[in-house]
Amino acid sequence: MPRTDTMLYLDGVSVAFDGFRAINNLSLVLDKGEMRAIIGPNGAGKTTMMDIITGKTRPDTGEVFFDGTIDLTRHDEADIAMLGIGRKFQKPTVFESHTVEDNLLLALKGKRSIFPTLFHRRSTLEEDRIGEILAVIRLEERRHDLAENLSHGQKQWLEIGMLLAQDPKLLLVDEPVAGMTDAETAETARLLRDIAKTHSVIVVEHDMHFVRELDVKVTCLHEGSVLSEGSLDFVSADERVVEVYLGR
Amino acid sequence: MITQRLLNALGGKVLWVAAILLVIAVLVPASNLLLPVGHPLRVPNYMVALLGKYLTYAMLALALDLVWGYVGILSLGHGAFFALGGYAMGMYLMRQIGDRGVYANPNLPDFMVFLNWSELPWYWWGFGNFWFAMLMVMVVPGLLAFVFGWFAFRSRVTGVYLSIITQAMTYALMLSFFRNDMGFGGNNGLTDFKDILGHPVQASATRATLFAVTAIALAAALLVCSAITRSKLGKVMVAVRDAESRTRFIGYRPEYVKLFAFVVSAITAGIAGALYVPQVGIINPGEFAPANSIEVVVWTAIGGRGTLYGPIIGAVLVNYAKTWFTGAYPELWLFALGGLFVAVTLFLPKGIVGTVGDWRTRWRDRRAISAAKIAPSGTDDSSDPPKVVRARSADPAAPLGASKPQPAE
Amino acid sequence: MNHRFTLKSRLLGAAAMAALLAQAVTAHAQDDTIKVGVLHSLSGTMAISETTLKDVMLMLVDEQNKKGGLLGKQLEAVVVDIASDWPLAAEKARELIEVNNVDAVFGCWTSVCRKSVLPVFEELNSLLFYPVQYEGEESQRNVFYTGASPNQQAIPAVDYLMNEEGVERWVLAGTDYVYPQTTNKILEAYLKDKGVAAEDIMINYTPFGHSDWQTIVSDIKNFGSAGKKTAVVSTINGDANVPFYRELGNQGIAAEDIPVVAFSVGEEELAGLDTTPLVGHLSAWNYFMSVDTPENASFIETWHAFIGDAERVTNDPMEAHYIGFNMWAAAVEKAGSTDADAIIDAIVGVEVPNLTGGTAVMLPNHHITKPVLIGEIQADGQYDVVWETEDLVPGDAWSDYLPESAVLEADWTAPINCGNYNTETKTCGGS
Amino acid sequence: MFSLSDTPLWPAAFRAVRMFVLSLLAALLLLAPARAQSVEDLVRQLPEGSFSDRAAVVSQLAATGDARLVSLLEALAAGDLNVVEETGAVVTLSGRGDPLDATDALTGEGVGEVAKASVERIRVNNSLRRAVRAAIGQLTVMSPNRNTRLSAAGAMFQAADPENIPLLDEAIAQEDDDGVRRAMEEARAASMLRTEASADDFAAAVDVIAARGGRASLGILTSALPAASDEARPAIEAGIRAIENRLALLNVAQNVWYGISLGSVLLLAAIGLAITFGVMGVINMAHGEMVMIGAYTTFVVQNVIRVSFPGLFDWSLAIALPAAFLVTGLIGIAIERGIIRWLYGRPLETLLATWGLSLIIQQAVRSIFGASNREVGNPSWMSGSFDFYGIAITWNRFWIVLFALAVFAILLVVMKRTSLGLQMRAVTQNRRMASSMGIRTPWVDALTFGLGSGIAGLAGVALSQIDNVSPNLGQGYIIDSFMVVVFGGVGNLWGTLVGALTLGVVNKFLEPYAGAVLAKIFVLVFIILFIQKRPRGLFALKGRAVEA
Repeated sequence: MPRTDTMLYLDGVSVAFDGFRAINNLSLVLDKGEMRAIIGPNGAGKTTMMDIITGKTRPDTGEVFFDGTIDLTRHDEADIAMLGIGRKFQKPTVFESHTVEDNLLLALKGKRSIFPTLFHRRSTLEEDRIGEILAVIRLEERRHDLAENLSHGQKQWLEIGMLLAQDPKLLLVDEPVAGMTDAETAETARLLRDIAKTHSVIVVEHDMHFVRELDVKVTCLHEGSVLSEGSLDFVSADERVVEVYLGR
Repeated sequence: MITQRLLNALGGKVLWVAAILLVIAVLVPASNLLLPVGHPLRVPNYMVALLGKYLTYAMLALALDLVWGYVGILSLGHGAFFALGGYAMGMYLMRQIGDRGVYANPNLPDFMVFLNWSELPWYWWGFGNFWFAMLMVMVVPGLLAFVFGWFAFRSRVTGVYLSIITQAMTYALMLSFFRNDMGFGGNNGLTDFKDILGHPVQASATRATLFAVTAIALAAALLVCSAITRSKLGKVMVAVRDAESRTRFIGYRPEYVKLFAFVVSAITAGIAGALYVPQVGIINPGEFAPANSIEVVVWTAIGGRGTLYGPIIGAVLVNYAKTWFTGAYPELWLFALGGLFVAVTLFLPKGIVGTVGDWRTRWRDRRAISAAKIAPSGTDDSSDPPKVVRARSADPAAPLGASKPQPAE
Repeated sequence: MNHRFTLKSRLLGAAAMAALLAQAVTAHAQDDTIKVGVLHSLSGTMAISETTLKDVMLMLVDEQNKKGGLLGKQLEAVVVDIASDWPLAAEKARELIEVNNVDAVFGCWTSVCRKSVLPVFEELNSLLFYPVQYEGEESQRNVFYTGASPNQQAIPAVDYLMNEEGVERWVLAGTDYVYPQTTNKILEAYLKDKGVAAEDIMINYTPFGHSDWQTIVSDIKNFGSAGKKTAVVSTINGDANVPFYRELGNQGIAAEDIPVVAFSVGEEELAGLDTTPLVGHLSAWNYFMSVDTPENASFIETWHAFIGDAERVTNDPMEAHYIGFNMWAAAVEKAGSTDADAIIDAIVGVEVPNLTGGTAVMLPNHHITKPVLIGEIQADGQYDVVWETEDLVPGDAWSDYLPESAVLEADWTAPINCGNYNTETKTCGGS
Repeated sequence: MFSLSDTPLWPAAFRAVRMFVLSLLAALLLLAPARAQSVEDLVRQLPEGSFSDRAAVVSQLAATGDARLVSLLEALAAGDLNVVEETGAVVTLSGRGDPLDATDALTGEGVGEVAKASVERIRVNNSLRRAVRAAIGQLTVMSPNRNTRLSAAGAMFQAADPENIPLLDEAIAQEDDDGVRRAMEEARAASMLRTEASADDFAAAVDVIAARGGRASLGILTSALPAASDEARPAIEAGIRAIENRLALLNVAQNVWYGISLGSVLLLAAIGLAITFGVMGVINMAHGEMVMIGAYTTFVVQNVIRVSFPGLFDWSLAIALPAAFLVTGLIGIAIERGIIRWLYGRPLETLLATWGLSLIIQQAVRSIFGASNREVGNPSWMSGSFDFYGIAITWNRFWIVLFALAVFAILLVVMKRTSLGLQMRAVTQNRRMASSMGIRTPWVDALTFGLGSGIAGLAGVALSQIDNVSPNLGQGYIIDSFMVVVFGGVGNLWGTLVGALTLGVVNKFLEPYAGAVLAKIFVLVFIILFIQKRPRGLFALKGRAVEA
């Protein structure tokens, strides 16, 4: 498959911290419009991979391309966010001393430089968009509450809402259902499937029930490289995967 | 409705504080100049000078609050910007002395004459011109803040490291200005001023005018800072304070946000310094001392950071206490000041304003609960809740950015 | 919403009013004493030197009251702390004069303190007695300089080294501020005048509170090993002296080889160190505690009784306060008033005994006459006077060795009435 | 030094030879009629006249060669000689109170009691002391005691008086100790260079001096240059160049040593902070005050020793060390329990609280001990210097370097090898995990802070030996300490060590070129720039471990 047709293209990526190889010759390709689930035990390199894609960590070697042509290793976090990659962190990070509404406002697609932001006036278009997103993440009632007062699950949703507000081409979602009730988990899966209709998504998750509900192609990472890739059934049948998860 | 909008845009309480400042700007000079000496309501000359000094300190604290309270940059070197603004003003005032110095040298200030300088160094050129000097009052601190911030914020120097290097900056500047070879009067600094814009600095009318200008400048600075913090950029600033890397991942550049706030803050501090110098009559390198900058942090913390008007209250209160103690109980002054810091950090982590705000919120919540018991809620909620929320969001919920759960960084 | 803000504004207003009232009340609480302001740093970096001077002032006021006060009134000392913060000094000076209504102020140590309060004394027409040796180049109508000017300390000391010790090579070491810079400028001009070559003069400046003297002491050692008799003229300030002398002692620079003559080191500074390795190093002052006169003995006795510690030393600035206070008291008696203008007229020419067996006269330039004493440090932390001027030296406000100031003269009596009278153009500059 | 206790040990033969030589010399000198005065007469002239007149008397006394004069001259230099006003007798005094016992300074015989008021001390100044030193050199150059002869030769080298040449020739002829003979030859050469000696003698003297090396030799050669004949000139110039080359090399070594010494002072000041700030994250602005309290503890300990156990003075620092550690450590624990523990996780607030605390401590010390400097003495083993291949190394600096390294090593062992250190690191890395593993975290916090403060107290003991003991002592070091810790990398003891030494050496290499003030400014600017390059200091931990 030619690189130019991909949404995300990682080839031979390695990175080491103080001699520890967190990512080891990792190659991964995501098609446009695809949703991919990534699993792997602790320390498999999932978060580091996200860091590389979002520009937080620079790889020692290897190629990282976004949207076929953009070399991500040449850009920093803010650039990459503006190029259209949104990220949700493992630990929900919303702006706690802002209201739910302001959180979304800050994330809304728009100019990010200083003076336009300083003289920004909220348009009706933005009001509508915030309303829509609030409806999607079911936080209409809490619109004017401070984010710090939300429950854990609501914070996760708010963060997803912020991703939506950014309207990225690619969403990186790190453990979206950690700490959620079963009902919330199911709801989140539904939400992500909805999102995936119009965006490319990478979901990192431990919760196998959730991954099953997503019903997408799965990549299992181990020690910084791809161990196995395919449908969840295929991957979970892979002996190496079983070995890694259950220990030797 | 328009006033209501304006009130919201600028922040209700802030507007009131600004209004009070404007009233003071008129009343104090009027009472000082118009009432006869000995009249019980007359503000004595001494008080005018003192209050003027407090207000410049308040402006410095306000400047610090913009970066510390809203962007989470704890600058331990803000005194440097204040002092640089002061030096720019001092240089103008020195040039105004002209040939009335003790050596009657028309070109050189006295201290250069007796150290055998033969000509005015190039960096003194132009300071005879008021407008140039006023420009420099803003440009010099602003430029230093820009250069310093450009490097520091882009290199992602944060937290304690940033605080310590701001301290190193002001310390290095202090040592430099102490050097006589720098051409700023060394340890003695700049003093013995005569005129400002043709008016003798020691005349009551000049003093009263300077006081009024200071109060108005402080009110203006307060309104500008308020407008900034209430804009979308202000929200980004708070976002940077609480979760810097998160803002980066949604496309903002925290380094520029910080740089903007830092430069605006430095310019405000520089203006405060420029207003300070003609009122106290001297500027010397002691203003760069790291301890002075720490004291500014303390005023801000005591008043309540992240509130804009809190630091103003803090600066005035602490300095009034200093005036009183150093006169009434000179031996106890440091015990009182030190004890105050410890007590405030332990018992009033949000400062005076934050704590009073907490009490009020609690009281209102209680009243709201009891009211809710009586009447079903929701009749005119449509306009009220946002305001309540805004009022709260202006107070940082927790004392410091660092206490927040920080994202992985 | 509105009532909250009015409450706040009321609170603020009330606080401001309370502050104003408090000031007004103190301002009107006049009683029947003559008030003397004491303006010294009791905290911060300068407290180390100035606290003693505050105590001396309290003692002098106390003694005067025992003698029946002045003009039939008791004296009252008003002490404030300027906390080594110079703008605060100006604020406190204003407070003393305007709020406490003091009739004279005794205070300041550093030049910057004096410079910062000067405009206040000028504006409010009050009196300041400044007790510390300083760089000169100043004479102000409202200020009386009871410490030494450079011609009362630096130049005689250099003369002594040149004539008695045969010094040919000079290290001028000082802290980087105005007093050492000016003094060294004057000395450099003076030495060159006396035929010392430029390469035989080394000038070195260090920051305040400098504590690592290894390099500089070894530089001095190197400079001193060029085969010519070398001496160090030290204008190193306060705190930096102890580590400097320790390093000197430890690097084995004996006074016989390279003597150090200091202008800012007195008994009080030596109290902080073991002087055995420093025996023979010199200081130039106008007073030493070891001076054997009845006046001095009684002064020391009174001091020890007042402070309740027989180990406490006395020093030159203390004597300056003693002289200044007595001069002011004599002028008050002479003028029959504490009014500043009356005192300024009356005090010129007033003679009071100093502690070294002579008399101090207030000169028209507001400086006083002083003997110059050169003392060598002894093992007990005291000085042994090895040389003194035969006559009293009148304090010179404007140095004759700086080109711009050589033509200036200060005279606060009619008809000149000017602090910087140009003897060439016959005009009074800067007014 | 010459001392009376040596007297009974003198072999009779030696004494005889010595007397013979001395009287011979005396006889020679007596040929000059102006000097034909008795020793007694000359001694009586000592109290009179100007210092320069009296210096001349001292030279005449030395010329008599009378051995009794040595102790008299030593007493004169020490300022112990007195003159009885009525009789004009020159005496030394002993005893306490009034009257005092007087002893004839020349004969050493008691002359009864004298009232304090009836005697006057004979004043000395530097030029007189210099004359006395030279005179003692002349008088003791034949002493049977090797060290006395050596110091006599040293004194004569410094005096470089041509009149000493015959005496030195004599002494060299009978000297059998190589070291002393060399010193005497050097003294002779130095004297020779001040004469109109023959070209050969002159050249030989230049060689001797050039071989000696060092600053003093350089000075002698330089001052000999203008008067030298054309033939002698090239030799002198070559000698000067040789010495200068060697000195240039030494200069580098000396700067390194000064840098290490300054660095070790910084290390001492900063290392406690590396614990409280670096390991615990408390921005401890009261750290300097802990150092100050350590110094005051030394003062108190020395005072107690001076009053009660004067014999123990040389041990005072050894006693002060544990005392200072305990005092500051306990204060540190009290601070941690009382204030800091409420502020964990709010590092910038600890800054405010501890700064307030530092003001309180400073003012408290000022109230208790007074605002002025307090005297802390150097024990004898901390005074003076020794020569290390031409570099003068002062003992106090030397011991402080060793002490700083020792404190560093001990701290390293405590942190790495003891269970307390293990618990400290565990608590600071993951408080919740540590406490769930049964570590009493509050206790460990208090001990850690106590340890950091205690080490600051130890630093105070050392700093009392080189700096002022005043309430401001701590303030002078606090900023430098923070710079060192931040420069080295927070949380890394090795970083603090390397940081302190680097800053010390950099500072000392800049100082000769830029001056002390600019050197300090450059170092600060350097730190600011360095932090831009490495925002977490020299020895920053890398990777995700830091970010957790």
